[in-house]
Amino acid sequence: MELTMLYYIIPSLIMFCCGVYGFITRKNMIAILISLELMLNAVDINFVVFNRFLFPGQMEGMFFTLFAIAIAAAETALAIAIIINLFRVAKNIDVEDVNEMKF
Amino acid sequence: MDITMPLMILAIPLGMFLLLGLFGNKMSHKLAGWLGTLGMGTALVLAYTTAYQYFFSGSELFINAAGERLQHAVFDYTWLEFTEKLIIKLGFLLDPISAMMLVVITTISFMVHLYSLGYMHGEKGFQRYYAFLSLFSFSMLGLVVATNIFQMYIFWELVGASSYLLIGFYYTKPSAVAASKKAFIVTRFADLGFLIGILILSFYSSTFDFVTMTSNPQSVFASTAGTMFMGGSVLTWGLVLIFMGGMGKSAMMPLHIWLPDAMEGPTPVSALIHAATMVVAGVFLVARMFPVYIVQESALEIVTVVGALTALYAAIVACTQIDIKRVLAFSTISQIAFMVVSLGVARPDFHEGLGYMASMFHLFTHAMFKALLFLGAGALIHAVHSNDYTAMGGLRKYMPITHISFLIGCLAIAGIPPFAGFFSKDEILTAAFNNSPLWGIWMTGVAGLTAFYMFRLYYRIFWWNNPDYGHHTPHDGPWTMSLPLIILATISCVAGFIPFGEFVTWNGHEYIIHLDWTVATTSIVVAVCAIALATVMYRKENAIPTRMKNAMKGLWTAAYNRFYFDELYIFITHKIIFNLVSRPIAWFDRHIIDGTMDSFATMTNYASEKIKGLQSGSVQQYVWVYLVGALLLAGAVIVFVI
Amino acid sequence: MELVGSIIMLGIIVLSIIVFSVLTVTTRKILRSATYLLFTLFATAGIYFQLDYEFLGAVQIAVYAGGIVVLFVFSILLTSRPGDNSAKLTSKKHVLGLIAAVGTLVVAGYALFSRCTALCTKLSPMKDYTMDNLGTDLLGSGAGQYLLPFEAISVLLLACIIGGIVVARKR
Amino acid sequence: MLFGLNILLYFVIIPVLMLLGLFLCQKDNMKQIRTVAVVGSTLLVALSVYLLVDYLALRAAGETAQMLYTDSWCWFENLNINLAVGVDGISVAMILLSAIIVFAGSFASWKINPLPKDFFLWLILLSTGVFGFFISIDLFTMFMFYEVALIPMYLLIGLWGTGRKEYSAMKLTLMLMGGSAFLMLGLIGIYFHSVPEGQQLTWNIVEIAEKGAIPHDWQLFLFPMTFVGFGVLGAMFPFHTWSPDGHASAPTAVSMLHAGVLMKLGGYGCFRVSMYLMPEAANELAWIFLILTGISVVYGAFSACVQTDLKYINAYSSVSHCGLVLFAILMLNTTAMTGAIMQMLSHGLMTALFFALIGMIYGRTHTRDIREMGGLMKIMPFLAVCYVIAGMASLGLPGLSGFVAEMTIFVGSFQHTDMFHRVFTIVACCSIVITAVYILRVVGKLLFGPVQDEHHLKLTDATWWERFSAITLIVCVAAIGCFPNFFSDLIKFTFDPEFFTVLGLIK
Repeated sequence: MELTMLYYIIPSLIMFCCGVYGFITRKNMIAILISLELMLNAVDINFVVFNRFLFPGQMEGMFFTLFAIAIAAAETALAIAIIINLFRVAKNIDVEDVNEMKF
Repeated sequence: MDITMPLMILAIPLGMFLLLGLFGNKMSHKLAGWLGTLGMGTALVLAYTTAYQYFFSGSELFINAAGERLQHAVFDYTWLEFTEKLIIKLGFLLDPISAMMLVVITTISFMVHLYSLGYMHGEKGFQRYYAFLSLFSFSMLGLVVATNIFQMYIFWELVGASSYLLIGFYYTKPSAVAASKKAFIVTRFADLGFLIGILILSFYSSTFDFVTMTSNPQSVFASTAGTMFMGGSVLTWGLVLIFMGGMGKSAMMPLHIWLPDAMEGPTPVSALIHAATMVVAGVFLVARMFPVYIVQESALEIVTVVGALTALYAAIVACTQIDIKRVLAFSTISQIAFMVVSLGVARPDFHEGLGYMASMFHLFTHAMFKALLFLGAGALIHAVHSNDYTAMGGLRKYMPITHISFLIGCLAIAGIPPFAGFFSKDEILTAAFNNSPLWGIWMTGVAGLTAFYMFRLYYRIFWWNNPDYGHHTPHDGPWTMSLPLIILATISCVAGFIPFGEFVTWNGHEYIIHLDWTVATTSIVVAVCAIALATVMYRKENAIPTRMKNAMKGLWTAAYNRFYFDELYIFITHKIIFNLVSRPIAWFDRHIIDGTMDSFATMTNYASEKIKGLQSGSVQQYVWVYLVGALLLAGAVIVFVI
Repeated sequence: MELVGSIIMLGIIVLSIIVFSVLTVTTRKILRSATYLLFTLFATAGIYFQLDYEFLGAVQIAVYAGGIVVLFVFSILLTSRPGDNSAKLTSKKHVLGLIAAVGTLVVAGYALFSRCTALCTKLSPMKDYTMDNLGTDLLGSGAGQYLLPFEAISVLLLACIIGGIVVARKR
Repeated sequence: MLFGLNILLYFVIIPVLMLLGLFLCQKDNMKQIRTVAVVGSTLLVALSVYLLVDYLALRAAGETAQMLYTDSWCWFENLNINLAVGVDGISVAMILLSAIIVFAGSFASWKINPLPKDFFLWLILLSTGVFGFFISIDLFTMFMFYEVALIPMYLLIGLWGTGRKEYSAMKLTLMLMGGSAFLMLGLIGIYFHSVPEGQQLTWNIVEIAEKGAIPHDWQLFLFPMTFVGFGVLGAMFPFHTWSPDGHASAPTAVSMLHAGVLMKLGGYGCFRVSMYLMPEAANELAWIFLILTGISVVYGAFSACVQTDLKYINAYSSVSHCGLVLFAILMLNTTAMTGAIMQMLSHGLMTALFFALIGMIYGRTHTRDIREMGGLMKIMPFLAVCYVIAGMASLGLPGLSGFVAEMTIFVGSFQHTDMFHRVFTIVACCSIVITAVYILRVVGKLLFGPVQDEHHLKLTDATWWERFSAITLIVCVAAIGCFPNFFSDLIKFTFDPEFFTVLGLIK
């Protein structure tokens, strides 16, 4: 048995699908954010895997992932700040209940 | 010829209308009345002078070497230019019939002006009344001197409008308002025919001008040949439609229904407009176009049939009415129908178109004696304060002047020599017999009926019984009312001796009237019999009329209800036009057309309401939609592209 | 047998990624969800290590597992009471989510298996890449070097810090 | 030239100055507001009379160019959009009409309430658009002014109206905007085909007509677009339903201006843009619109017969009369088209008079339902007499304007060689009877007969400004009716087949 790219791509795909599922179904904003992290992570894996298998001599994929992680961190921090602020105002962080700004 | 005088004939009444209409309410009644009468008097003098000049000056403008009377346009201003050929001009055409009409109109109008001073004394809106009278006189004079058919149409409409205003003079009375509305709309409907007729004729002849049209109709209307429309030649259609205009104004069946109701107006107005002048406009119109009509004899036959039916119908109805003005109104319809028949039976190959001359002659005499009768009726109504003869009786003692003049009027209309009506009616009957014995006998019968219903009226008013008049003993009116009666009575006595044929014939050639004694004797015998019958039935109060009525109940009821023409019209207008056309259209407009427009708005609203849901603000929904969209796209790319 | 070792290693990693990912999105307790996420992230780091990106793996553990998840946990603790279960999913939402997820799986999987020829690429040796190279690449401005993004990220992080404070501060 | 500036520009400058003057007025100072309105509108009337005289003098001096006082200033070079002005007899007549109605309208809204200042501001803005439209010969500028004239209507009806005013304002604006959409499309289409391949595109009407370069296929598309676009404003069936609701809700002066002038924009646009620029399509497609407008004429009249609201009656009568305008334009001959323009003048004045009177009556009785009124002749004789005169003008009494206009149309239309057209003319003629029915019905119920409501006995007759407004209009109506040839000649010049190529197409 050889370790081909397939074995890396499949879990990444499943992880992404889980992220999608979670993002769409969850109500809690933090849970949504978590699902988002899953998706991001799946994409990161893909970058790395493609870089490693197809272009072993270069480092673009790795760097991209590096930056993606940094940005993800920033984004999460900001999102959580917003969520907490929202919680203070609305005492609730369910997306469906927070629709004051709708329309 | 100098244009000042003809111009003034038109300008004075118009000026009076403007003066009295704009500043009338600042004047006293007396001033306004006399101003109007004086104006009309001046116009009368001018018109007489003009007519005199036309007939007797012998100027080559008016009569050529062969003794033919000519048509002469004294002036003809361009008023509105449609195309190079189709031009409406306002002019003044002098020819035998217009000169004759000038005399008739100014005479009657002056009499009515004078009479109204007494009759309308103290009425509210006296100035307005005189203003309208002046407007009417102006329009009527303009109508008869029209040089072209469109000028005639213009004044035709104006007389219609002034008639509307005068019928509705007592505007607070709903019946008067309704009558005026009816008169206007019915004649408007007829005018529609007139207008279409004008359009058709002018389309083929490229002219409005009477002289051009009538001088050589064969070639002017040559282009109509062969053009058929629904089984009739175009020229027939045009002429019949023009005659339809005449039917409206002259109250021919079935467009007569407005005239009896028009009696709601003041009585002098009825005398002027609805007996002597405006209602003969239709006859005048056909006479004006007569040279064109004889090109197309089928049109003339239609004219005859309409006239004959109307004459009989109106005479029968007149026998049953109890409102004296209505009786006179139906008598007017019947007499005008005589003139129409006379025109219809006139053929150029018989005695220089005798029927034409007879028609005009009858128009002239009828105007005089019918105005006399109406003014007499006015005096009676003024005295008794009622329109119904049931409220009258035995009045000969109280109102001698009215009595005598009314009697003269009745004799004249019944056709007893030597009164005016005899001569003109006799010519008509001669012409009718010449055309076809059917029309001759028919019209003689109608003449007999005329004598009967007129004397029925006469006896019921002046004999019959002596009701109690209480404190208000009826008496003759003031001199302003009596004088016109006397004058008109005199004219009615002598007018028959005017050698009318020397003045008026269809082609301008002189024609010496000679009585056809067979016809004359017949008609005199018939008239005398009818008068005798009326004398038996109505001279003293008795039960014969009631028995007669019961004997012919069906006929009597139908005639009393004017053979249900009004009901028919009400049915057509209210039930059909209003309920079956207008209301559905209005409904259609509100609900279908407008509904469609509104539904666009509603649909837009609905759609945006729906689309609004998509913009829910729910990120999850966005993601889902985005993702599904992206997947579909990706799937499509994978399957179809890669 | 190094190969067998890496296969086993990979098997464990793949399995845990799948299991924990699924658990992350299906558990009804939010705190557990965060914990499962942590495991998923660790497994991901494992992949990085296995593919010889040690630095990336370290960053993954430090930033994600160490930073972000802690942030999650704190915020969860701040916003929910212990014992709170998220409400049961409505079936409609459930179905929608499943459609999207399975759809993605099918489309991507189909694309992968039917069209992607590179799937069977084997792991080839990587050229030696030391921390030295990495530092140079990160701070150099030549071709294949990332000074500009690096600076941009720094500014972004700064902005985030300030933004986070501004948004979350008590008024 | 007048004071060194093209005379036509003053028709835009004066309203703009009026707007400035109104801005400076105090909010509720009626005196100042009236002064500005009256002085401005008087100036406009004087200027338009001067223009008429000057125009006639130029023509008498042998000026044969189609448009006089032409001038052009480019204001958007990329698309070659100019403020191009120029007038012919028709525009002069229309400008005169607008000036008179604005004048009468200012008097009719003497006591407008509330917010008099804002009312006049919007009203004057509207008239700016109207004047601008009539002096422009650049399609784009024309369209711009057209929109300027339409939009204030929304506020004027929505704020100062009566009854279901918001609904009506919305409906009117939306329907007219819908028309504008078609129109815009048509105008842009014309622009892109205005000249033969390779030349500089132009919006200038005269140039486009001279070049005659719009391809036949495009004409077939663009003609209906522009005709319907303008036709909506001209109340063409079935796009007329804004008119009853809009008029019924609008305040007096706005009804006057709208029926009197704005609806004329539609008719004017129809022949100035659609017929004039696309003669071939006009010739080919005329029959479709002829049917529609023929329906308008009869249909409007029948609808008016059963209405009970005075303004509805008048609005439907406007549908009928304006239908006649478009009907005549489509007849494609000089006489009928002259008649159409005369009808526009006549209908403008007459309807303005009607709406002014209805406004005055409504201001007293507070009802417009004819069933609730009666015998007004006794109570307010002046208004009643004016109403009768307006009615007579409407049903075509000779001596008033309606008659000459209608007769010119009928005679002109009947000269068409095609049987179809002549039969349709006869159908349209029927409207004169129906018009008489509904006019006399109203006159009989409203003015004559016994007084219906005792409270009405206390009402007063017209005030001096109301009399002034009504008399102005009546004098104009009578002037056209008595001296039609003057106006006919003024108009006819434009319909010379040399300029108006569509007329040359009919054999």
